[in-house]
Amino acid sequence: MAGETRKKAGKPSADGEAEGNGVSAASWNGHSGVPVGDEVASGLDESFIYYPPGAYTHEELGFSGDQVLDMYRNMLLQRRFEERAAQMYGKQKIGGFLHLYIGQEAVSTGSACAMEIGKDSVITAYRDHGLGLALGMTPNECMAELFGKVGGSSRGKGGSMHYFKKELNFYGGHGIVGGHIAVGAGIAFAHKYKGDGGVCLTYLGDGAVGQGSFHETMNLAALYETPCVFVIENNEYAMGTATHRAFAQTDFHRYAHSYGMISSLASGMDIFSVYKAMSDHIAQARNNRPSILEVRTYRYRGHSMSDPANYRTREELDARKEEDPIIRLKGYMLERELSSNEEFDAADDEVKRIVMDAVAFSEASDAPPIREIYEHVYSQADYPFLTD
Amino acid sequence: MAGETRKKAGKPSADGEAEGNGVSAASWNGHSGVPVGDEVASGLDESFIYYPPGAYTHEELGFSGDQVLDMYRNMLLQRRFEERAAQMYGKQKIGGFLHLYIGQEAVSTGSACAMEIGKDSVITAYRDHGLGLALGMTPNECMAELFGKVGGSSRGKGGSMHYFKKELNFYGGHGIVGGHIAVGAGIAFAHKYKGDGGVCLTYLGDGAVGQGSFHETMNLAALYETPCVFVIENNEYAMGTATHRAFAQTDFHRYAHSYGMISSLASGMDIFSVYKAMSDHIAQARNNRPSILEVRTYRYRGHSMSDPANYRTREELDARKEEDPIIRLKGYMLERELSSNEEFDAADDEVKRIVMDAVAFSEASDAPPIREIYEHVYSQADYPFLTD
Amino acid sequence: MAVLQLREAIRAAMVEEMERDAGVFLIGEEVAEYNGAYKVSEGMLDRFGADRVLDTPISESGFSGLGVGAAMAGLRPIVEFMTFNFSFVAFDQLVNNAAKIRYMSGGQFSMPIVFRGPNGAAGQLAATHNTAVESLYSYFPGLKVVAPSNPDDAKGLLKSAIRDDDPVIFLESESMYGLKGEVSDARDYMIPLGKARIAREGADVTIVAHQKSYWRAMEAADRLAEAGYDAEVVDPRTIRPLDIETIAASVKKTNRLVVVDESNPFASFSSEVACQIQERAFDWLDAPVMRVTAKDVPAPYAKNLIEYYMPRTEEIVAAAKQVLYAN
Amino acid sequence: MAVLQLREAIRAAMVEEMERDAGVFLIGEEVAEYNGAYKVSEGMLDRFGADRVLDTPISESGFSGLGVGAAMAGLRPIVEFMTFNFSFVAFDQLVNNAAKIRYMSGGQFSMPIVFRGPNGAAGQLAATHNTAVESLYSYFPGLKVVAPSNPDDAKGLLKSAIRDDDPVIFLESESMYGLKGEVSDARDYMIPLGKARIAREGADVTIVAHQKSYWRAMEAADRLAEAGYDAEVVDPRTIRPLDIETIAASVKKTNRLVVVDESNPFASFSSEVACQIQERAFDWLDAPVMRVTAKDVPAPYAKNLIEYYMPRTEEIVAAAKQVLYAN
Ligand SMILES: Cc1ncc(C[n+]2csc(CCOP(=O)(O)OP(=O)(O)O)c2C)c(N)n1
Ligand SMILES: Cc1ncc(C[n+]2csc(CCOP(=O)(O)OP(=O)(O)O)c2C)c(N)n1
Ligand SMILES: [Mg+2]
Ligand SMILES: [Mg+2]
Repeated sequence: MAGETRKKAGKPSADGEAEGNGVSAASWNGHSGVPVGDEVASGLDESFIYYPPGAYTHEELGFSGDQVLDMYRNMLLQRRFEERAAQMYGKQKIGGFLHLYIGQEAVSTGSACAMEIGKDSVITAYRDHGLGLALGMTPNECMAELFGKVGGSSRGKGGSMHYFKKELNFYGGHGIVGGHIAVGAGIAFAHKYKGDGGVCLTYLGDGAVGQGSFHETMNLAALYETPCVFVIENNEYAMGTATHRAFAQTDFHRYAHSYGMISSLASGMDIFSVYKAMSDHIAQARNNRPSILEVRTYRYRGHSMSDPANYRTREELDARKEEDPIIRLKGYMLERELSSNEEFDAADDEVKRIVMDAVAFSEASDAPPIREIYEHVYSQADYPFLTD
Repeated sequence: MAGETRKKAGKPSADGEAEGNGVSAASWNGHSGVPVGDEVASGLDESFIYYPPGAYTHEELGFSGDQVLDMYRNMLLQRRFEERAAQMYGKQKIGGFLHLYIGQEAVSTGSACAMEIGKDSVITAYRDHGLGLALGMTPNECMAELFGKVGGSSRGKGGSMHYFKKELNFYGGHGIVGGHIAVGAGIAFAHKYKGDGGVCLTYLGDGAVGQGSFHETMNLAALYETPCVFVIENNEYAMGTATHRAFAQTDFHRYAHSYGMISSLASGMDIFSVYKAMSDHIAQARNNRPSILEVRTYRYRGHSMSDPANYRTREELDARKEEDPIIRLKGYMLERELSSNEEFDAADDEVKRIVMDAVAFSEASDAPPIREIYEHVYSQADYPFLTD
Repeated sequence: MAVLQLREAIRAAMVEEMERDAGVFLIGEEVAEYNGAYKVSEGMLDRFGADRVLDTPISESGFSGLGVGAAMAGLRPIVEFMTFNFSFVAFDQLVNNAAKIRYMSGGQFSMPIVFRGPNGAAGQLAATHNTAVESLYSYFPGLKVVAPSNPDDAKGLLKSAIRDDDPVIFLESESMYGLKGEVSDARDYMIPLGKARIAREGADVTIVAHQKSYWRAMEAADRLAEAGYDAEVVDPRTIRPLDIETIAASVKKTNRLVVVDESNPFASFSSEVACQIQERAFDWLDAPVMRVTAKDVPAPYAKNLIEYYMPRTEEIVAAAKQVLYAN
Repeated sequence: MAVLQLREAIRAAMVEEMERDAGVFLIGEEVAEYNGAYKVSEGMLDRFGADRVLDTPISESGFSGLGVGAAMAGLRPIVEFMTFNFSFVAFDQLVNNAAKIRYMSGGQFSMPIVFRGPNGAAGQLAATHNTAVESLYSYFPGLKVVAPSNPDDAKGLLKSAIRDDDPVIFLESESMYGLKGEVSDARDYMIPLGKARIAREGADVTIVAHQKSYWRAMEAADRLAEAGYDAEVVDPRTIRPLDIETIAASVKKTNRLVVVDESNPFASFSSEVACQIQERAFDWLDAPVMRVTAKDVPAPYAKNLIEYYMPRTEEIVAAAKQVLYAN
């Protein structure tokens, strides 16, 4: 296993630390053996693990054909759910911001397969439908939340950006870019504090790496050795900004070295690559080794519904659609005869029906009663709000 | 020259960027030649330059004996000034926080010698007396500021933490840890924008590296190629926290690699090492190459006047005092017969007199008139303050 | 005069000032190649080039601080927040550095910087994306806070803000960017900061309201007129410094005041106006100052809830009738 | 009862709650090995070990966010800011995450977290280290804000805050840490949040004041008594929710109100009290509500200026005499 080839454990600079300043005080008194003014090679382990697409088979990973079909169905559910949500947005059944995950489904589903749902925790940003559905939130509660109805997961208070599901240890759904990264480290901290064996998967976009909270959290997580995997979903853009226009150095997994953390680079278009990488990283996290996993993916839609995505070419988009994680998995399965076309058709129909049901459920669900505006602000039941 | 041995120019990851994601999309289709799941060596240039103590002579660096004596005198001025300030603090002539720079004087004086004062800019945190005096602020205005008198550099409004001197391009003196780092990048940005050829030296402590603003600023500076040198004065402690207790990875110069920036490690106890490193880094900055220079130094006093510094041993402190930058330079000069004991005595007397004069000046200077409380809040002369 | 959208008026102010002064530049997320998240800066990259119209990484604290440094060094940065909700990760830069460096340096360094972007609620954006920030920033001496309600004011006030040597928090409104109005095209059209505007004269009750709330107040004034009450509407335009003289003069005429403010109520702009007016016009007030604000809760997502959350015209009418003892 | 310093009372509350509930932990800069920058947490590392008393890097945003996550996951973090001035680099974590996650999740996640540390001015610390933050945080629905004025209240309120399932901003005072007072040692000594305390009864004028200002107000009351005026002093103790009932009842008795608050004046706690009281007790007020606050400027360094900057006893006396028409 790739994970076993790692030579690193804990903090690689631990030796330096013992001497205080890394270079010991004593060595400063006179020449220290290093040629003056010369370049010095870094003593850090700068390696990373690479999980390319097409490198793993389901047998190697221990999946049955049925399990692979489940993966397919789960990715498809996210896709169809969001396509329908986009349509409902057009009909003004849904308001506010709607950020679609379409194209990134291998990341959510691959992760969900690698973790122990209910024991482990997940937190992400506003592009949260895919992870919510992959973890097992119902399409009904997800769609109703978009509709702003009481049947929604947050009773209509949160909307698209704020899916939460406590029973599934799904900690949201957060709108301030970078604002949830440290929260993820805190959830991981709690797993360790309680000794419950769980780990926290913290997802963030490439754009979020620009925030100071990223740096603070990596250092804190590494220092406290919290059981956390930081998954950077690098979909190449933050709104209209391509990574190379926002970062002086765009290999995000490499930031790990500043914190003595382990890191990998995986394909986000191949669910098996995601699964394998996540499994390895989760295993590290269970030993209190936090890490950074950069996943290279792509979003097919605009940033949000109002974004025509003029910052990329048709050709680029088309090229990336060639890698579509759902089509790719279907191709894999057909090639290996894991499922028949009939089975795919049945899965498609089932998913379509589930999504239509979710729409019907959401239409039928009530808008929250006005008095609920004062509920869930405080746990205190008799909080004296200022009301006129 | 060490600077010339650098092989790096601009952003080392520029090649990767051209392909968008660093690893090109095409390479994902099938195995990319890299052994699956294996460790991959970092493609980044992880080297740094090393400026140890005792490696440079004044002749090599082009200094005359008189100039070296000036350096000595300047460091001594800072030392005596602060010793006297501490005494005045004890007498309650000075209030608030007083953070002494004692032990770190080679950094300020070495820097001041390497830069073009008036053309280049400087910004630092609250431990700012040393840099202020090294840049040419008068001991009178510096001491009077500590006394909270109108004769002070900020007319008594700023105090110890907030030295500023516009004519010297000294931008302060800032109290929020990490809060001034981005400001430094902005000053450098303005140098480039105006094309005036100046660079900005931004000083920060080891503790400030923990703040997110450090990360945001390094990326911004590298991305915009601002003419800035970020000098990390690693004095091993942030208040009572030794670096290894706050950072998972304590070689601060190595953070530069995350941003494709050049970096060095220099001794802060040898003024020649500081001078050489600063000169090289300033030369890079003049070509719009921002960089990180980590200087290893030590503060002999507590963090502030109220800190007994129980977190370190007497032995540690004594060992570090062996490296005292002032004694070290004096030893160098005596050994090479650059100055006689008489000249040192004269210098000592002169410095002592200057500092006593500064105290006398400060005593004599008036407290600011009460109406000045409303001055300098706004440039607008008739701003309508809320007054009762 | 030309009819411009609010976004166009803001752009016009920036363009004119950038043409006039080479030290003015615009920096923020998506302001350049994307032409602005809300198209405020459309075309400005083409016009001024990448040295003066700069896209940033998502690093509000970093680029705000960069702006502060550039301002200290003599440039005149315009820092755009995609929305002011995101200024909270840069809060320290605004309230400590921008607001206080002039003071701490004894007046040595000026701070000619403008932070601008949309403020307050913009529909179903939920709790973190709907915060009104005027109360928070106006708390800090050292800052100026401007909040125009129409394109003409926006242009005149923004030009003043850009030329001002003090840091200005310039608050726009996402849901008003498309609002059209006559805008002066005089090159030196400047509206001084700190001067309120009497938008509608009336004798019976004063309504103070800015930005979006201003439009609700004007609607309420129409409805009150139908009911036979003559409301005076004062648009403060600048929150700090506040033109309390103009408001107080109005109240001394009408003897009644309603403050409309989409801030949450506690320790807010509306509290301040009520506090100052009861102090300055105590003997003239025939009823307590009433306020109509956003509800005392975080902003909810659901359509019906967020509509209820915001100050509504009928609430203003009701408050006015209450101070008129007309119920 | 024992006589404790304020810092000891705070420590006692933390120690007792940590002994009672294994989910309570303390995190912040220098809280462990250094025993606290102001020695509030002295001895706690030895007592509870490094898993429950944690030193942090200088990363306020990071460790505040970590606290938020831990609270969501069921722990009860006490996050210490060395001073609340430094909370401004963590502002977003407090006002968006801590304050709003319960709401956005439709009540799924509680937020049992306390952020505590010194608030407001502490002498010649200059502009960035002397900010009073109660007005800013109390603006946000979702937060509770507590500001005790004496050791006993501090202990009882902090214990309530730690057991509270809502996020509490608990404001202490650097210059009051050495203040001594009788403190209850009952293990379950809890003072409910949101209840004001009538510290001194009087018939002529009400003075509302918390924390340091409370002590100035008590001095002023003594001086007023010498001049023949009987002041009632109300210590709100909790800023949000504010016990306006108690204040209003007092004003209905005395017909006069002075609010003392070391916040800067604009859009502050004092504005809010004045606003609410003129609304609730309009017919009882014989004079406008007056306030005595920090001056409308950043905090200066010089000794004479910072002394003038702060609300002073003689200003309170003068304000009280003014509302008493005694000048
Ligand atoms: C602090 C903050 N700044 C700006 C925004 C506006 N914004 C929302 S999403 C986004 C882009 C984020 O990109 P990335 O992290 O790559 O995630 P992706 O959208 O690609 O999933 C921006 C700038 C925000 N929500 N919060
Ligand atoms: C944001 C913020 N947090 C905490 C503090 C309190 N504080 C002042 S100095 C300091 C230590 C800084 O250490 P370092 O950066 O290494 O600088 P040094 O004091 O060693 O020069 C701390 C924690 C502060 N001023 N600002
Ligand atoms: Mg992205
Ligand atoms: Mg240090």
